[in-house]
Amino acid sequence: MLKIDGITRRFGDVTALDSVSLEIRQGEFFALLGPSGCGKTTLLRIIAGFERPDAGRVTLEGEDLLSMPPNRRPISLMFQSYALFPHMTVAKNVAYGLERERLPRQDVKQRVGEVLETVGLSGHASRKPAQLSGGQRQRVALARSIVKRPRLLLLDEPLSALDKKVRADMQLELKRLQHDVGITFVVVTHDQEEAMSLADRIAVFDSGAVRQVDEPVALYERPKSPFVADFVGANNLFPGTASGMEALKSGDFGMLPGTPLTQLEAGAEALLAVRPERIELADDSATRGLKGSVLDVSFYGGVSHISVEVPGHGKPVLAAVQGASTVQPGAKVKVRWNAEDAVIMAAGR
Amino acid sequence: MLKIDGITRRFGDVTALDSVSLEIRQGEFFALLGPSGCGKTTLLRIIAGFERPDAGRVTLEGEDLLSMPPNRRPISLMFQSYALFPHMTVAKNVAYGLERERLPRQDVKQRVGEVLETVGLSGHASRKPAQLSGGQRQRVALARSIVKRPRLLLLDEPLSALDKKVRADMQLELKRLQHDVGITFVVVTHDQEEAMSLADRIAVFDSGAVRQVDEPVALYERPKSPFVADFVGANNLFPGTASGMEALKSGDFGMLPGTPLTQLEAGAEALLAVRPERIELADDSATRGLKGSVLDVSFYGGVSHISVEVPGHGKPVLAAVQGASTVQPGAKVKVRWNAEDAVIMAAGR
Amino acid sequence: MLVPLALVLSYTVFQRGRFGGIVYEFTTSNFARLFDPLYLGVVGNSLKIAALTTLIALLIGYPTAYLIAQLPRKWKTVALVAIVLPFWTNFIIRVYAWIILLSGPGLINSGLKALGLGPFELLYNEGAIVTGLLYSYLPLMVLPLYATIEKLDPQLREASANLGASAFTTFRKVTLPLTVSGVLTGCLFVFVPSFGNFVIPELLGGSKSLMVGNLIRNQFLAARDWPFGSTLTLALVAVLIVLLIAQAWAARRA
Amino acid sequence: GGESSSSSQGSNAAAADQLKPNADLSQQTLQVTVWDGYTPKELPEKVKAKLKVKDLKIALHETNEVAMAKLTASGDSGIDVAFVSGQYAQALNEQGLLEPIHPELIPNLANLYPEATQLSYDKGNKYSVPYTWGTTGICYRTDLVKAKPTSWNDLLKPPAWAEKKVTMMTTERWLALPALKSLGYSVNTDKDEEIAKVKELLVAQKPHLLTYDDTTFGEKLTSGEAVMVEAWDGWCPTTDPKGNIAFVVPKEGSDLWVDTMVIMKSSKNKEAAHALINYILDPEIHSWAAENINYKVPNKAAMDKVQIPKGSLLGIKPAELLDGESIIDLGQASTKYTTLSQDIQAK
Amino acid sequence: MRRSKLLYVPFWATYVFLYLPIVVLVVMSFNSGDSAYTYEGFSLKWYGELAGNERVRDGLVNTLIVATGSTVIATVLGTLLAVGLARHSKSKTLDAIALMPAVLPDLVLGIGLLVFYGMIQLTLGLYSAVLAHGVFAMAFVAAVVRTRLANTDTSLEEASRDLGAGPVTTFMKITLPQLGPGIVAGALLAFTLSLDEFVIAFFTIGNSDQTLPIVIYSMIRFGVTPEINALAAILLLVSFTAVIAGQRLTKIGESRAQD
Ligand SMILES: Nc1ncnc2c1ncn2[C@@H]1O[C@H](COP(=O)(O)OP(=O)(O)OP(=O)(O)O)[C@@H](O)[C@H]1O
Ligand SMILES: Nc1ncnc2c1ncn2[C@@H]1O[C@H](COP(=O)(O)OP(=O)(O)OP(=O)(O)O)[C@@H](O)[C@H]1O
Ligand SMILES: NCCCCNCCCN
Ligand SMILES: [Mg+2]
Ligand SMILES: [Mg+2]
Repeated sequence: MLKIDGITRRFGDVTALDSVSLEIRQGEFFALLGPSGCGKTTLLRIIAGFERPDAGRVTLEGEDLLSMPPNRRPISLMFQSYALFPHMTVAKNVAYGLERERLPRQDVKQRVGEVLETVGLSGHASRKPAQLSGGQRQRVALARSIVKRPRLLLLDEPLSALDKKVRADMQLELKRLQHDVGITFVVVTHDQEEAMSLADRIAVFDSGAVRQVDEPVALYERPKSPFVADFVGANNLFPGTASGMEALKSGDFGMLPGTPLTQLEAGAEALLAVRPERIELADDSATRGLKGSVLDVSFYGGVSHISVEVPGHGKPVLAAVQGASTVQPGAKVKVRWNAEDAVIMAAGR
Repeated sequence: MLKIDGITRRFGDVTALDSVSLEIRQGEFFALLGPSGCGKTTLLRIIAGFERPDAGRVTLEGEDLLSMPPNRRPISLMFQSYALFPHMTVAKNVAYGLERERLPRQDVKQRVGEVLETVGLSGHASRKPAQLSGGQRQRVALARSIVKRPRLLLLDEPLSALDKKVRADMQLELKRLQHDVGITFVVVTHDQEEAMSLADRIAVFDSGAVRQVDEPVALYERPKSPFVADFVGANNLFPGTASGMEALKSGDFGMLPGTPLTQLEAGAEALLAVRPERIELADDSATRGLKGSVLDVSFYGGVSHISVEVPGHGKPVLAAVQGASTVQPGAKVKVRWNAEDAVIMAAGR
Repeated sequence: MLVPLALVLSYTVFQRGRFGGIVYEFTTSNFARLFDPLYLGVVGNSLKIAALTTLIALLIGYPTAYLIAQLPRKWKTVALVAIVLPFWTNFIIRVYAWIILLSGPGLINSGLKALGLGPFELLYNEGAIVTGLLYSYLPLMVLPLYATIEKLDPQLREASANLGASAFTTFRKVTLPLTVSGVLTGCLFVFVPSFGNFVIPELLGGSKSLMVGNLIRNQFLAARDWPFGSTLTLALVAVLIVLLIAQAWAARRA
Repeated sequence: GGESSSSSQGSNAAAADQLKPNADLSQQTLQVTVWDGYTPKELPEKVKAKLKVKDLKIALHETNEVAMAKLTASGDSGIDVAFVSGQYAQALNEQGLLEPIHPELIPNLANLYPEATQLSYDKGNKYSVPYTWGTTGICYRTDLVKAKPTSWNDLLKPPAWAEKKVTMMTTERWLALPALKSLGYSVNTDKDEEIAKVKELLVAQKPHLLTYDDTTFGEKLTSGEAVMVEAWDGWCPTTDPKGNIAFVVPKEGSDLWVDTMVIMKSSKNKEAAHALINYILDPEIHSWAAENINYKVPNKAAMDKVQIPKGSLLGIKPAELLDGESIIDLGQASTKYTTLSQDIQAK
Repeated sequence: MRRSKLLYVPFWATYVFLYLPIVVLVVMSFNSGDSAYTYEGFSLKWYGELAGNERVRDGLVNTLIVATGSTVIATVLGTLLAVGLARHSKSKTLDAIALMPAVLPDLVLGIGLLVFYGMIQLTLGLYSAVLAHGVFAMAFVAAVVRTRLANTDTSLEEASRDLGAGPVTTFMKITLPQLGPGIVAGALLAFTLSLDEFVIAFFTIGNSDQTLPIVIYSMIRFGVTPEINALAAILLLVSFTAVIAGQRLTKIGESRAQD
């Protein structure tokens, strides 16, 4: 339904967006993922009409969006900085958009009540934004943009200030809106888990350009480029050259098992990526695997990350195991993985 | 070093802090964790001197803090909303605190350069805050407060707007500061993983009161109350009564295996909590376990969450498995766990 | 609005009729007269008096506006209205009140006499002019200052204090730069009418010193030389426009 | 815009409208501008009752200068009759803004002293009719002066006991008057050297003055702030109950000032305007001015009716007044006086 | 945040400075003597005289009409001008021109307007003075509002547009309330300036209409009398009452709005 075509936007000598093209489907939950400063907010602002691109087109169901004033676009944007109206109460803030549609008062009141209930702020309806905590403000901003049920909802980091519980509730709520009301979502998030679990498709951005657009599992398991492999989830990367077989030829470690994603000519520069949770820590005495010693064990609640120093490899190799780990720093181990658990891709971004 | 004693703060009819007492040790990395609106920011603001408590005392190494003007306190606060000076460049913002110490210009310049390097904004030194993205602003705010190397650093959601990569870098940097410079940290975060992996100790807040202060693993594995069990990490909770043995007596399911954390009188109302990663999905034909059917499988990158509807239990039971799961929604399964993987605690908050 | 102005300013190139009025014959002599040392001296004197008035107004107006902006909402309005309330009586009456206060046998001297001091010559000098101007235009300083200070995010001041800045440094480095547009507007509002005032120099200064306003008034009314009066006006406006542009420029930078 | 002043003296009479002696005044509305308190409060009612004009509205001006600005700024100021001083009437006439007086419509002109028809700014009352007249002198506190002033020099070079207790007027022609007279010059001089001499005197005087004051000098005398001031006769409070204030016309001589009534050429109610002036010259009405504003009126019939209170200056005879030199407008040269006044103030 | 005690010195100095002459005026209005300078004893006679003064009454009414009318004009146009300049123009010259009436000597503006009105054959009346004051006060309002606008957050306006509000609604509902204190300050300024303005009013008002300042100017020919002081005292009383009533009303309005 939303077609973004060759959008470019420069700020002085910074190119915030560099000929970005995307197509977002009706009813889809679409996530934008990318490092801080890569142009995500800028793209949303262009779609919403607050920034003019230097080049490119944006159409919504065939209609040219760029020539439409912001208030005519059937789009809601939730601002990364909330942009709550400081002189209005929470209820007034949320009602604002509905009042513009000249809905009967009773309806407005009811819908505002419902949405405040949803975001857990019923008790705060008559407060001013200055009297709210950070997370409460964010929820007001969220409520304000979802209450309108627009055809397209753009959310800029909608849940970044929320704790896991509230966040999970909100995520469910967003999913419900997508399902029941059929809203199309474009969500900016830096939280990969969130993107993974919510989105139908994810676009990974870097320095103003789209690197890959894919479904979550595909993105995670078959990153098309080292950047995506590295950015989406943790990954252990090994450089080398393609061997023409199910392995990478590494200068330091010989042949490393892995599955090429595309046809790679033998000898071409390539990269092998293996996820921490695919790595097995074997006993020092095991026959296969790269020798190393445990550097650090950190507990992340539910999962522990173990970093293993492997001589010859610049960065420590990261392994993830469920629960609290029993390995001790200093322990000698071997790290290994199966060919089907690692991917080999061409080098370059 | 920092002693908070019976601090209470009310805003009209809201009690933001209700007689909070905490002791934070020299060089410690201390995290405040709690739902949105529970009073975290308010506590930091009291420590920094921007809010007066209605009751209570705060001392820093025995010295009464409350009677000291904010600019005399050896404390840096990073504001949740950044509070960057809009009329100053990034470099000026960061230099501000150092200039107040009348450091030689050359030193100021050097330290500003270093810290901007650290937060990855060397290229943005001469921009104004309005020309930065959300995450970039947050990093400026972070840089501004760490560059001073105060004895006590208060950070209010310092990394909430950052992507995983930058966030990991920043986390490392904070750890390094704590180690090398010996700064004491009090960090507010809603990110439990962050709290878990960074903090020496965590205080869990709820509605203005401290629920538990503990080390990460203890907090995760031995929550003292249902609130903490539920709030910190995902958990599956089963209500029932204590049995006086290594099990909970549940009305619907009979005896459920688990380890009581404290001495519980048989028959007292109690709760059993078991982590998703401790749950095993067994075949429908298994002898032990609760019968259920798979409701939903979501992939979070690295780990999959499987929710299982168990008739008789209100909420679906959540199980976590590493990697993409092969179970299909609709499948009949049994969920089970070992007694040592579940904890039993007294009911109530 | 521009038409009346243009109308008057167009007189600058014409001549005074023998008995007043205007003769529509082109001349540049009016501009030549501008550079008479007499007029330059008057301009210098006016600049001095107006600048001094503006400076004092800023020095006491800023803290006042600052504190008003911090008051609870209820008191804010009261304090603000209290600033302008005296001005809802009458300008000339208030000026006369100062005569009562300052004159030889006036209240201040009587008070000082009781203390065994004085009498001092408080009236009919430049000090009295500055006092009168200050009194007349202080609200014009306070109101725009209030409007900008009120908008300042208190967290910025908190951040500054947290970074170790004293109240004064916070003011100098954060509050002031962020309210510079208000400062400039306030200064303009005080400076301009002070610069062009003619009533106060007459009443409180005893007509003993001349300001640009008196000059213009004299040309328009006494000499009935509208062309030269217009020329003086043009010069005045030119000076002020330069200030205005400087103000707009500084405000944009801030 | 302003009116061209190319017209020369006397050309106005020829251009005069033909006025109808029997015009229906009830169709005419009069707008008068006058100093505050210069005409009786109830004048509008009286005029309406007596002359049957539709309406009479009074506007007030503060000074001659301000009245001039309003009268000359646009073609039609909406004013029918204006009260201004003699030299301003002259200037208005020179600019072609005044209607010639039609004597046949003002039979009461006969009430004027003969002297009042020979005033130098308008001999024969061609375009103005005098309303009040008087002179300028030194007004002083009999109890506070060490010696009675007799000469302008007492004011110009104040003795030590009068240091900073002397005021002068600045309305520019009166600023120069004492110096001009003390130097023996004409009050209407336009000679640069004479004006330069005057300037010297006044600059030397400035440091010894309390202040310049055109309006409240009387009050300064009563309060004792000043002991000696330059004053118009009517504004010198010689009738003050304490009886310690006196007025003197210095021996070097002084001026004769006249406040007049003029009819604007732009008036659409000229018949009514004439009728109004005629009515004001009625002794009943005109004597009000002498009794209430302490200025003599040039109307013999009126002055004869007036009870002159003790200490009042109303007793000065027209002949004495005519010793004074009548101030006239000097055309281009009158700006010299503005410049003079500015020069002195700027010092 | 704590405020330095030192700040209170200039704060109170300002109010003392502003009210000292006012106190003098009020005290002197009860003078039984004729002099405005020397207090001779208590009397209300000047208030009695004032009560019978028709011109003062008419003048007061005219002044209020002119001040109210011109404040409305100045506030509306000045605010629009400020917003227009801030949002749609980068020209400093335009900025400067908009402020021109504030920098022109009142005399020049008065005469200029008079000449202009004469040119377009406008008969003078109350409305011509309202217009004249409106023009001149507009510049002040514009400047004050502009000042406040200088660093407002445009994302609020964007949010409003995004929620479906057109430019006009956004202006009314978001921009205006944000500018609130600036507009109030500007309107106060406009009202105050108009109440007190003499020269422009003199030249642009109809011949027989007078505002209070014009009346007072002609009354004080011989200096201030206690009658004038009494007038000032009454004006003050009226102002105080109006302000307090206004406060009450807004408070009632607010508590209503809260329901
Ligand atoms: N100025 C104020 N006036 C009234 N209530 C306030 C004010 N400031 C905070 N509160 C309330 O106090 C409670 C605690 O606020 P606080 O900002 O400390 O929360 P928090 O724990 O930082 O939340 P978050 O994670 O959402 O930022 C909240 O319910 C908030 O609404
Ligand atoms: N007004 C501006 N002037 C100059 N540069 C700007 C401006 N707005 C954004 N930028 C720059 O453009 C780039 C993209 O900014 P954008 O806000 O779109 O990033 P983002 O992807 O939303 O980042 P974040 O996750 O940190 O919010 C950044 O480098 C930023 O510094
Ligand atoms: N208010 C009456 C003023 C009269 C002025 N007459 C002065 C005489 C000199 N023109
Ligand atoms: Mg962003
Ligand atoms: Mg907070």
